[in-house]
Amino acid sequence: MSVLVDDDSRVIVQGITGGEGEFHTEQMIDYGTNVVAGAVPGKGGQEVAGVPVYDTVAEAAEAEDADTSVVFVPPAFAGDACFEALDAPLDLVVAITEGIPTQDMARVKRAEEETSTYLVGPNCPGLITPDEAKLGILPGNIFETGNVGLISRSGTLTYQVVDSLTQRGIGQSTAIGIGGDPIIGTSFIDALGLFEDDPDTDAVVMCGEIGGEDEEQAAAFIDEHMDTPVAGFIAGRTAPPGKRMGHAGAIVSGSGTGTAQSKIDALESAGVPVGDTPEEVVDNVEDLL
Amino acid sequence: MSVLVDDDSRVIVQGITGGEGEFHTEQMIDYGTNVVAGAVPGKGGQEVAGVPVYDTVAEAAEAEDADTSVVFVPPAFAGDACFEALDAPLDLVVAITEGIPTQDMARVKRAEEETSTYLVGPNCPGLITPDEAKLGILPGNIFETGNVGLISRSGTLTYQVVDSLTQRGIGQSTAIGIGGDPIIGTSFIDALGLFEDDPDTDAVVMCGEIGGEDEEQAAAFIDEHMDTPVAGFIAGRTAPPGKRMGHAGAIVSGSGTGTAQSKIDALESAGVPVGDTPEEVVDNVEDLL
Amino acid sequence: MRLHEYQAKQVFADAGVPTPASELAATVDDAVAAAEDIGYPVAIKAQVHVGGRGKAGGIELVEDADEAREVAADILGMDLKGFTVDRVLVEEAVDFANELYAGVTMDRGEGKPVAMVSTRGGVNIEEVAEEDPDAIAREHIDPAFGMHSYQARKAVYDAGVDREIAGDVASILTTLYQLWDDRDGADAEINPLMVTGDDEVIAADAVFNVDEDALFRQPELAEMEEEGEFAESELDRKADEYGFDYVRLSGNVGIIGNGAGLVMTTLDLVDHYGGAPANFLDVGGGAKADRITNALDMVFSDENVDSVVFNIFGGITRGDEVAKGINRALEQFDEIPKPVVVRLAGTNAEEGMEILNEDLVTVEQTLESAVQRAVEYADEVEA
Amino acid sequence: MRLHEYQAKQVFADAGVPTPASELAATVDDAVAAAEDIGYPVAIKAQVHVGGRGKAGGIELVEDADEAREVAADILGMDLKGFTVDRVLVEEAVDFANELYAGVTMDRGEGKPVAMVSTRGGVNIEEVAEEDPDAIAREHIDPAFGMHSYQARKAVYDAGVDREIAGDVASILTTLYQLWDDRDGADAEINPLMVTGDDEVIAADAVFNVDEDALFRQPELAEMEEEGEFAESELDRKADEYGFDYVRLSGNVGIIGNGAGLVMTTLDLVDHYGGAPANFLDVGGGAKADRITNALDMVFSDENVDSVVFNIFGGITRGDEVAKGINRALEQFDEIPKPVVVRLAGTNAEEGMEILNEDLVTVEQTLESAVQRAVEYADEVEA
Repeated sequence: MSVLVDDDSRVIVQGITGGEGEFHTEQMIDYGTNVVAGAVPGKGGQEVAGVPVYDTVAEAAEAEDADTSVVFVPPAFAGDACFEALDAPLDLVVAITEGIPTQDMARVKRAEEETSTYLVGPNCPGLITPDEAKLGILPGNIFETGNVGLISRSGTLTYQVVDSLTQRGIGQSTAIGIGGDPIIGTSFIDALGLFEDDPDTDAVVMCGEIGGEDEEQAAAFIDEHMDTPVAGFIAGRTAPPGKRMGHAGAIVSGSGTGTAQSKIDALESAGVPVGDTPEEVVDNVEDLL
Repeated sequence: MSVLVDDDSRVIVQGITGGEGEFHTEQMIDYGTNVVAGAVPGKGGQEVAGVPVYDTVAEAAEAEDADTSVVFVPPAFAGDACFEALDAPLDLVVAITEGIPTQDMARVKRAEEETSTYLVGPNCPGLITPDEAKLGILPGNIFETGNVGLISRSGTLTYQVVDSLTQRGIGQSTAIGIGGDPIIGTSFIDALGLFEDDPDTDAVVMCGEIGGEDEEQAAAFIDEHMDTPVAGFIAGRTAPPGKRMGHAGAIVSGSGTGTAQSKIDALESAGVPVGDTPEEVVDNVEDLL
Repeated sequence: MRLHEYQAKQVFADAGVPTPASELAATVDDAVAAAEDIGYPVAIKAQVHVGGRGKAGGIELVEDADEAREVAADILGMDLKGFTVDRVLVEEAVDFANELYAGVTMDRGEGKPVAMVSTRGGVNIEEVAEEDPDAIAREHIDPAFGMHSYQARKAVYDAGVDREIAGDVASILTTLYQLWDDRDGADAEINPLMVTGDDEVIAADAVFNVDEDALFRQPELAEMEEEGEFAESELDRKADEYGFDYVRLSGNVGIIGNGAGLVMTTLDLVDHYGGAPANFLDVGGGAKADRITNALDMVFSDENVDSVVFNIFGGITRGDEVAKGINRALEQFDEIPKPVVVRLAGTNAEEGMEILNEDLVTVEQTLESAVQRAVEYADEVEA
Repeated sequence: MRLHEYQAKQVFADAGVPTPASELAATVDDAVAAAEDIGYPVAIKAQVHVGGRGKAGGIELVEDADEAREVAADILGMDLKGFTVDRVLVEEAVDFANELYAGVTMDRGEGKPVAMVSTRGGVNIEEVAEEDPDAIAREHIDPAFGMHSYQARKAVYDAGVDREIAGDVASILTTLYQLWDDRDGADAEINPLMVTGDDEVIAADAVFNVDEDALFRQPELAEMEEEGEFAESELDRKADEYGFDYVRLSGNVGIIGNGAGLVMTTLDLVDHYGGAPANFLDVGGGAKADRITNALDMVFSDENVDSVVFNIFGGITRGDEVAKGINRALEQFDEIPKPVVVRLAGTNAEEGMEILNEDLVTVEQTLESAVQRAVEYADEVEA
């Protein structure tokens, strides 16, 4: 089993006619993802990567009975694309786009909270259930089916950890890149809850980073609500305050909130072993299984 | 018993320092209403009609343990006053003000729908549970305790009908003026549902008027959900299309929706006798009891 | 409050909606000069609030100065369904291949704005709505968020607008919603939204009704309202001046009351008892004697009125004040112009009835009897 | 992106926030002329992004032209916590009775804007927040509706602002929120918001950070950013030019990688293995050879760097492209400026490792070994 996405997911790609959209649509289809439609205003009637394109998400969802979308729309229009997907409505919306204005996302998030749709991202690599389907830009070849769930704010760090897991023979149930922006849809807590309820996930790896208090809240959630064991990693121990470390969300505030130490302390208090290196994380997973 | 308001209601008057606000506060207190505070920005610390005034509704609600407010704020600021009352939060907000811009009310209504607060009005005379409490500007002396609920879009028409009821010895459980604007908080359906659940209301009078489709929807609701009998009245049979008949909401559209005949037909199909004159309405109530 | 076409076009153009070149004219000479400015052919369009102006002869196309002079002379001063034409709009004639419809209004049932697009423009859209509701694409707008860009596109694609112009129409709909929102619109409509042979999209007509309750924060529109009063009737102007909710009808029983529902009920009762209401006049809540005097002046000014019924149920309005106002208004006449029947109830009704001068008015105890008496008086006058 | 004080003040003043009269000056003569224009006393304020400018000598009050000349000469060219002062703001001195704080920011935990008011202005508000959180009144704003007027008033009354000025402060907070919303603010702050003896309220300082991701729709602010680059370091300017996410640190191991989390992890590992990271440099996703060359140029430009570790995990980024870029960058040198350790994984990593010229770089198979090797190299240089 898995969470959020599997081979039944029927996927729309928003922005399928763009370079990124087209390339990753091909990649997703190659991986086995059931991409059923594209949605791009003004491009209805075209075909990309063998997939029919519609002018609106609602039309695509209706015509192709879709339940999921992946957003590859440029940042200026991506907020609107998220609203369109939420209103369609779909069950899952994965926003890959990096660089969406924060105020746009605050509004999208506000709207999402009134729906039952899961929004993953933005500024994320997407999510994958190995051997079933991938949504987004993750390199499928490093993943392997298994019983470890993975949640991460960072793309390449996810790949690093997954690669080590796979090389040591530990497969993954689903890996979710929740995104590196200050305001994101699905939080650590949401994703942890999904894995806790998934009978085929026996352990979870969460890769956090500096900025915000999501990891601290996740630690409290783990402490109170989770039986499934969790291994942690926090990037940005050496980040100075006040500087945005690549991700819009990765910033230690001037007043010292959002530090790596605060997150590590919170996780360790919740019984979550936090590795100093990615390899240590994998060691910890081995211990937990 | 009664609905929405009784002698336990603890009432804030928003706009208590204005002429209308002060006059009707005195009237409400005379009637026995438990007015515990006023709220007017910049007037905190004053006293009006023996009631302490606070700068904000939140402060008033907190200090005086209030659950209800009556809004006498001028139209330009009344939308904001409603938001303030909704956010406090209170259980019941009664907006008396006439002339609030429709777009303001659409936003207030949108916010109200996410809360459990009842908003009554705007552009309404308020509501009254005879011998317990009145909220608004209704003349208390014409009401008498009894078992008939009353719901009306119009103030003076309410008085007309109530006066006839009382003169014929038929008292009222609660009378609710839901207001004459195109967008109002509590609808006929909401109020009918409350009376249906009130064991001490044995019949309901609903006074509708031209404009919109609230009465038609109410008819469907009565047909499907109500055991308590309902007597109806519809004002505006002689109104020409396209003209606003006093109330912002009382207008038959150019395409002929919102006519009195459509409403009368809908109510009669739902088994609701519709009187041709106010006296006939009272005759019908007598028959129903 | 409905703007004139020329005013609505200005509001739309200011917001960025493409409109044809046009000039307003009040005289034949000005109309011809405007036509020369713009270049022929031009349309000459009567500026009155009347549906179906075209069919009624209020819009004509002219090809040269002679025709312009002739047509302008015809239309200026013309009576269009009861309205005299005082102004014409002289406008560049648009050569169109197609006519669309775009509109924004408040859907009161949903409590939400709704944006609409149809390819069935250029005809009465309310008829289209009735005959073939699916021919109009509708997008409800969340009043908390406003219109999302995708909603404008969705409405346009759902309506089946041609792909070539879909983007332009979506952008006009977005602008229309935005100005409706910014300017406190009740209805904003472009019908027809013309599509030219080379795929230009242009607003050939413009309707904008502003929410009267929001005029206080729309100073420019309030000014337009004032400027547009040239087209109002004498009675409407008087009602504006006095600040009454007043609607003139075709009957002969004048009606004055307090509160919209009660006044409507009074109208209905006049009809019920075989009479015909001459007007709706609501004096509002808490009216003092002066206001009552004005109300009587208002109703007496309508030459159709043969009798008057006064129906007041006092909540905040006090019966004694009403009675004083009635006495004062009537005492100035040597002879009462029309018989007046008065019914007072509620606050201070008894005091009021004592004050009323029964030489001047007929006092009735119930609403029903008052209406019946007024209908009888009117019948006597007509007989 | 943080505006300079003089830029933020302009943005605030344009929105209607009262600010003191002021002029920007880049030379001593201009500063004196500005002071004469404004009238003494004036404050002369260094325009650099440094907290605690006042204490560090970057803000001085002057009473006459001689003092102005002396102080301007002192401050212009001064080094303030590592930044050279190139511009000063000459500003009317405000005689205040009280100092407040007003601010708007995004509360990322709540996903909502928050408006704040405090009577503890004029000091580091973050310290106030920590010591006495109740001294700051906070109103969370619903991003769907924006700030309601009552919320501004509530924040002001909750903060305990004096009744006399509460209305003015609420109105400034409303304006501040509105401009934060309109101009895509990350943070907007007035600290201190000065209250004069006769109850005037005036923004004596102004902070405005704009959301960098929204600069595309804030052309005026984008221009201000460009104009404000005089205060940037050479390395930051280069990073802007190349379009890298770059943060300079104080260590000597240069770091290049792809993806924020992985680059941060590489920094952390350098520290973990006893080294000190010199920088954060993220080449982003899908970097081609040219971009890799630029990244190496960037890191070599930092004189503190003693060794470089290159850590790429290819998803969209291809190992062969990275390898080509590294070879190209290094082949131009007669002697490699600093030792470079490369670790490639993921897409086309094997092809990349074959391409890499091992005469120029050290290739490592794992992240850990690559970092360890780079730390060793750096230690050797320092030794």
